[in-house]
Amino acid sequence: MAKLILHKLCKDYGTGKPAVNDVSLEIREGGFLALLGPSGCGKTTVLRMIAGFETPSDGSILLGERVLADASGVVPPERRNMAMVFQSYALWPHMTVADNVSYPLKVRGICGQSYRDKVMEALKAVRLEAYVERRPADLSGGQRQRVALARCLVTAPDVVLLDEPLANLDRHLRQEMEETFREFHARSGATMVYVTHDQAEAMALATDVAVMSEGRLLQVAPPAEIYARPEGRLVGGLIGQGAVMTLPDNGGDHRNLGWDEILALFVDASAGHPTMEMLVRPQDVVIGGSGLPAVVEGVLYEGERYAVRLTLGDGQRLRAYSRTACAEGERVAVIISAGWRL
Amino acid sequence: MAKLILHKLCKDYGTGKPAVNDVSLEIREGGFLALLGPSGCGKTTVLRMIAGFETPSDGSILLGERVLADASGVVPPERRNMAMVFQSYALWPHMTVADNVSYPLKVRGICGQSYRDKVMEALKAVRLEAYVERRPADLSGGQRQRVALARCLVTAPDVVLLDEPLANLDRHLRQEMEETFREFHARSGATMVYVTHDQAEAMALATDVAVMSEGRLLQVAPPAEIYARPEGRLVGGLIGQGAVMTLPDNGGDHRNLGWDEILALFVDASAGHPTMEMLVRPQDVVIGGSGLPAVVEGVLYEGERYAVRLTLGDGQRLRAYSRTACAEGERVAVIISAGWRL
Amino acid sequence: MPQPLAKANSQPRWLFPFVVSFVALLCVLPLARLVAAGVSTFFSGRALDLLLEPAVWSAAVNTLSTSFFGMIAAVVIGGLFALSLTLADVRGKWLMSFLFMLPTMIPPQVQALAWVGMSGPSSPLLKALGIAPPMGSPQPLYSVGGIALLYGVQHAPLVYLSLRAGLLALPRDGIEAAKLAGASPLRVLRDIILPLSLPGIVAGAAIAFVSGVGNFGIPAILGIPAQIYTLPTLIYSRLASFGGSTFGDIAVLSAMIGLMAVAGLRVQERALRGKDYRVIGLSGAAATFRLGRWRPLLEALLWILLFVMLIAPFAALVSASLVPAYGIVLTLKTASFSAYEEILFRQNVTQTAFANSLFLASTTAFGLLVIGVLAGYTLTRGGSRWTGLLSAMIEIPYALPGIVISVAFVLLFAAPLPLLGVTIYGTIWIILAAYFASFLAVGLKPVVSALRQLDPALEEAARLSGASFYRRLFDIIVPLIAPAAGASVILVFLISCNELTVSALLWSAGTQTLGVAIYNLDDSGSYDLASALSVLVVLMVVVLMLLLELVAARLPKGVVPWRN
Amino acid sequence: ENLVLYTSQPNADAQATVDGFMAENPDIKVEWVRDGTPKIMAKLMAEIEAGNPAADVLLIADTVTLQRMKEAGQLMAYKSPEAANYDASLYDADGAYYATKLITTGIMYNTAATMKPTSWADLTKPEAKGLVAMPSPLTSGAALIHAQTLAGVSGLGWDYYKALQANGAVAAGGNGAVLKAVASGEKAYGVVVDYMPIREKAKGAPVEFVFPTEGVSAVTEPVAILSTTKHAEAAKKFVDYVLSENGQQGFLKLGYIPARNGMPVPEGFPARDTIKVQSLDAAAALKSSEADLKTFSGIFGTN
Ligand SMILES: Nc1ncnc2c1ncn2[C@@H]1O[C@H](COP(=O)(O)OP(=O)(O)OP(=O)(O)O)[C@@H](O)[C@H]1O
Ligand SMILES: Nc1ncnc2c1ncn2[C@@H]1O[C@H](COP(=O)(O)OP(=O)(O)OP(=O)(O)O)[C@@H](O)[C@H]1O
Ligand SMILES: [Mg+2]
Ligand SMILES: [Mg+2]
Repeated sequence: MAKLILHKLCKDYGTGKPAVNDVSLEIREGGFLALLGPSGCGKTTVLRMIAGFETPSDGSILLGERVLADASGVVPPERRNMAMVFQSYALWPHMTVADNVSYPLKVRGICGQSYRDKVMEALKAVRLEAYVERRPADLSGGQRQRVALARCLVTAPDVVLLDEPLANLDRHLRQEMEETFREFHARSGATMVYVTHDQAEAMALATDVAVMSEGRLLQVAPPAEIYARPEGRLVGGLIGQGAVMTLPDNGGDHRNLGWDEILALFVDASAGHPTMEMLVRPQDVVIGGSGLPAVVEGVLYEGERYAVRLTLGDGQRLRAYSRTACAEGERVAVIISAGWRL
Repeated sequence: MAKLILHKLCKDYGTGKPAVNDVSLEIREGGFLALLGPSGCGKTTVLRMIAGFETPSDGSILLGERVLADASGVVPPERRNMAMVFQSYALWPHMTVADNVSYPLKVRGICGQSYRDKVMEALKAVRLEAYVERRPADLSGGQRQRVALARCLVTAPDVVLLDEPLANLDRHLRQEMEETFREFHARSGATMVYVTHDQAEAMALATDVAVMSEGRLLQVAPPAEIYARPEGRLVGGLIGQGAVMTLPDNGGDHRNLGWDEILALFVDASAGHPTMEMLVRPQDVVIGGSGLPAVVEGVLYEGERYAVRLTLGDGQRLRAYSRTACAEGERVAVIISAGWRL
Repeated sequence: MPQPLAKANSQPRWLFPFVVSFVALLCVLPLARLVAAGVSTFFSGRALDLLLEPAVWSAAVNTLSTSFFGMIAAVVIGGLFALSLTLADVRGKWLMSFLFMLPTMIPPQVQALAWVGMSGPSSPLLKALGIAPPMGSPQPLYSVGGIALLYGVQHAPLVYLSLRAGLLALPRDGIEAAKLAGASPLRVLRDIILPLSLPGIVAGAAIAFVSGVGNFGIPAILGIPAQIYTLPTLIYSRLASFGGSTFGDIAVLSAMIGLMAVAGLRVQERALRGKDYRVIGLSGAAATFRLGRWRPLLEALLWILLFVMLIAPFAALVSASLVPAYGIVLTLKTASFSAYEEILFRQNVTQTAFANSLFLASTTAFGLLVIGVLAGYTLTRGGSRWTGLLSAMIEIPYALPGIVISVAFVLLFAAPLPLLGVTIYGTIWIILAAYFASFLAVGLKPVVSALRQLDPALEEAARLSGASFYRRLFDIIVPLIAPAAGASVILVFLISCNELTVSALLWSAGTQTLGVAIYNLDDSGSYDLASALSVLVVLMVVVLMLLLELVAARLPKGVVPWRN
Repeated sequence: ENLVLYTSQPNADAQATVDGFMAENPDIKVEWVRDGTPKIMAKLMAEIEAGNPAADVLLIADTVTLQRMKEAGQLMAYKSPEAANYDASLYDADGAYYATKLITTGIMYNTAATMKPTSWADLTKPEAKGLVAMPSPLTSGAALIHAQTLAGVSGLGWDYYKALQANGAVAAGGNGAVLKAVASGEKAYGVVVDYMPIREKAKGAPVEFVFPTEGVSAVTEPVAILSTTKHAEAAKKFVDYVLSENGQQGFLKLGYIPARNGMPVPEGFPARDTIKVQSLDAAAALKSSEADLKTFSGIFGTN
């Protein structure tokens, strides 16, 4: 196991806009990187380059000292000892579930008891022991995804690439699977790269979170840090459910703003100051009390609580949580107890 | 538009266990039903029977007065005026994005300006205006899913079937798409059936939530009701992130339990009473104060807060939220401020 | 309110009966008529006599063994080309796949003669190298192995076309997943690519096998000198001494061939049964393998094969057309274009034959595409118990030697049609009908295997869009199986373009086909004219293929087999 | 009025015959179909079986085949006035068929061959070992008649065929195949019908043809009228024409030996009286043909 290094990686499919643009990233030995970003931002393309399915248009990929891909050539995927869960699962329709899962072992020439044990273990981990003899076409969507998962985890790869591996699973299975990943990671020490749309999942699993947008890497940091200190509007908007507000710049140099400061900025708003952007997370917005006047735009029932969309007097939008239902169009007062200057 | 009625619907693929077993359900005219349930519980199969791809082994399906399927025959899908987002998207690889999306219109003989408008509108709604000329193979996973969505929403179907339509989209797009669904639903008055693993999504969108497990329908109710008054262990475990605890039955007849009552039950625990099950949601578990002693089993960073897994003295498990980090193995005291007798 | 259908079947109610009646009319009825004609033989005990003749059994064994080994050879050669040209990064794909289509166009007997000429005492090549065996030394091709080898050469393009369509439908991510699992390219080939394209391979192998069973030209030239008779040559020799029991004999021998074809079909079904080839999700983007230092080697191998299969026999053909008589050595002095002059400007049969064959071949090719798609759809989607029987009925006519089919058609159609009172005998329509019957199996096979690989959800999505059966067919299914449909059209076109034995008995004045014209010229000793006409036919096909190339950009992807 | 002729003459010959006839009978139009004997017989038999034969007149193969058809009642008896000019052995006494020409089977050799054969017996010499090709009676009607004829010649007989087999001769395909094998030098000697090598030689091919001293067999390409004809008068005219001096002259021009008495031979042939033709009794040959085929197959191991 060694560091996985992406150096100035680019990929252009020839569509005019590069799919991946100048991405440089180091994933430490045995690290667990979550790759976040909006749909179409190039996450899958990055994984495919790491796996060796696409040749980078520029830049290089290294695993420790070993050059996997650069201008002079590429190591073919079969010699990279990696495993991947494809976004499209990529199951082999002519093989049974058991054959699909055991194939990487067979290729490595593993057989006998340890082979059977490993396969059963992997199938148990994804709760598919009862489906060994089925063909992928006769499985439900989530079951297919689990087969892909089992196939990925059955060997001991150096690098594991997971492309939205839990998208089709229910919450319970998801939690179990997250647990499985964590165990697998701890046990095997493999470097994991995990693409997901689910920010909570990323936070829960990863040692580092990377955020991409339109082919570029915006920020890489540990989960708590990226949550607490997002860089720029895009990352701020993506991590957590925060709203980004534009306020006059008070020129202060600390970035964590309290209610008093925020209130002061609102009062200032009319002046011709230069502006700045501030990220406000919904849990920092308290409805009630004597705050800023706002109108309820929409209310979403989330079970545990209501997610409320608010519009302030100056037309800016906010999101807040409330344990009680509000009516649409209701006028309320809000206190913004914390904000983060982007 | 009319009521969609499933009557004692069964489907057996001949695998020994029926995939759908005796499901009876009425979806009111213009209703929005969310279908929840663990992976492999038969959700897709129900949709496929509604669409007409599978013949029920037993039971019938009615749209208003019209029998869509029963023992005597089946109306073929092409005459049902329904639309569906397939879990596997089922895009036509030989057509461009625009062709894929416009196909249902073409089949209906719609052309001219209104045709072009509708296609562009649908593509705009899923943010794919820039990709009209691409082929599905050259799109990212989420983009493909959005094409499937646009194709589904481009016509005015009587019934819209959505099979995990947002599984591959990021949170922002997801919210936008939810908004689109809501608008579409309000505008067209179509009956929508929405399969999802994401309980929050279901709660946010649906007028009714149905929970399935192992082919059977467990409960159908409006979101708030199903959240507040889940029936049985399975529904309780599925909706919200609650933990299910086993406690002695105090024989009381109200189901909402407060801290005092719960505490009393814990004190009682040793007696040979018959037992009952109680659902405890994490937001009702408060760490700190002078409650029951518990040990922190695991802590997950979720950004906004930490999700904490706790074990009580008697080995039962609980989940709680905490805004501050706890250490694994830490001993804490918890108060269970509310519980729901299942 | 629309009437509920009996089943949630995706096919319209008329489809199965339509296909069944088509097959019954064109495939079953003529053969039934033949059996009826021979029925007295059956009861007179002659059938038993025939079955007790060792000659019949040795012919049956020869037929089976030559066809079987021929099939293996065809699968090896065709498979090699299909895999190299669709999956590997060899250079000159366009030219190679273009040329690879052509051996089918060289009539089997010409192909056989060319090979005999190439390898025997008279071989110009061997003579030039000074290693020609002395006059009269045994010819190695006059053997079961030789016949099988030529079957392989002749039928390799059929396997190629059919397999190629299967390879184009492979899911790219499935191959990638296997590579990432650590499988070397060869393992990927063995474990993923070949099993997934099995329907295509099996279809190609079946066509090759059945073509071998029914082939007359090659065993006639390579087999008879070595006393190796196959059932078709045996049937032919029975026809030479036509007697009262001949119909009975043909019927019995045909039944044996029919049984072989059905047995072959069984094997084919067995090979495919219980497996799933439906590609889930997106397919189509073919993966390529980088060959690295193996590339020049493979390319050399492919070119050598092409040389031996196409260029050498074609050169033999050209040289035969340039010398005035057989056995004269071609030199600048002896060469003359008089044969071409004669063929092009003096023989008016040439024009007629070109017109007829083009009409017959294109009508058959496109007609069978329509019928093949419809029949393929019923066979793959309809869960009817009769589909097995139906496929057998489709298979048998192709396996029978053309002459048997044509005898059957004469028997059935020589008299005016009942009710209508007109006769199609003696017109071009009877040839067309016979072509439809014989080549349905060829047109159908690639289409069926492509339908097997199709993700059913793609059609379901179209149904839910409201598309009727016809719309789905046109908009979704046919474009999706375009490579197979293209293969089917091209296969049928090529085969019917130089077809001989079916039309041999069915033609009459004005309805000669190219095959008949070539055969008659050859048979009456005008080898130079026959060769010249064959050369012209090959050139015509090349021109047609080039024309196709011009419109290729507007056809669905993958239809034209030499474009990648 | 359209007369339909089924013939196994080569294309050009068939056309010439028909043209000649139509020149004399402008009111009769003749459509003709030509094919190898086995195929044209198969076609005809199938038509007869279907009850609607298209042909009126046959100009086909050999007397044995027509004898068989006569016995099956498929031929019309017609006594042509021209018969007087023919050897009685060349036509059927009942008038069912008439020989039109003599196509003899002799020996051809490649000019590169070491031995110049003059008799059938030469082919069994060691010089010819493995170098002889002949048509198979299983494929060619002429070859069967040839075998039956030689089998009846004293001094040759079936023993001759055994000797041929022992000398490595192969019985392969039809006459065309033999011609190709010898002309291309694959074999040195061939048993073959006369006109093919003689024509090829004229075109410059390296082959020679000899009429062996023991005599040659001949097929006679007889003409006959089908009993089902609807154009009996025209058909009779056709028969008369083919047998007439003019018609026979036409065959002569095409390079065949006319069957009519007192006609010359084509260029490249020795004088008619130097060619010894061994005759064959059609009725007897027909009866024994199955047995003869078996005998032949037995010798050459085609079983
Ligand atoms: N084969 C291709 N040819 C051309 N463009 C492509 C191809 N594959 C992907 N793209 C484009 O490249 C961009 C990045 O694609 P990629 O699949 O990496 O996105 P992603 O981040 O994985 O998105 P998602 O979350 O939707 O799966 C997209 O805009 C997509 O349209
Ligand atoms: N074609 C089939 N043949 C046999 N069994 C099938 C077939 N399709 C689905 N099943 C089985 O039926 C059950 C229900 O499948 P279904 O696809 O309806 O599940 P689902 O609720 O949609 O699950 P998911 O959330 O994973 O998509 C599963 O156990 C599955 O294995
Ligand atoms: Mg992706
Ligand atoms: Mg599903």
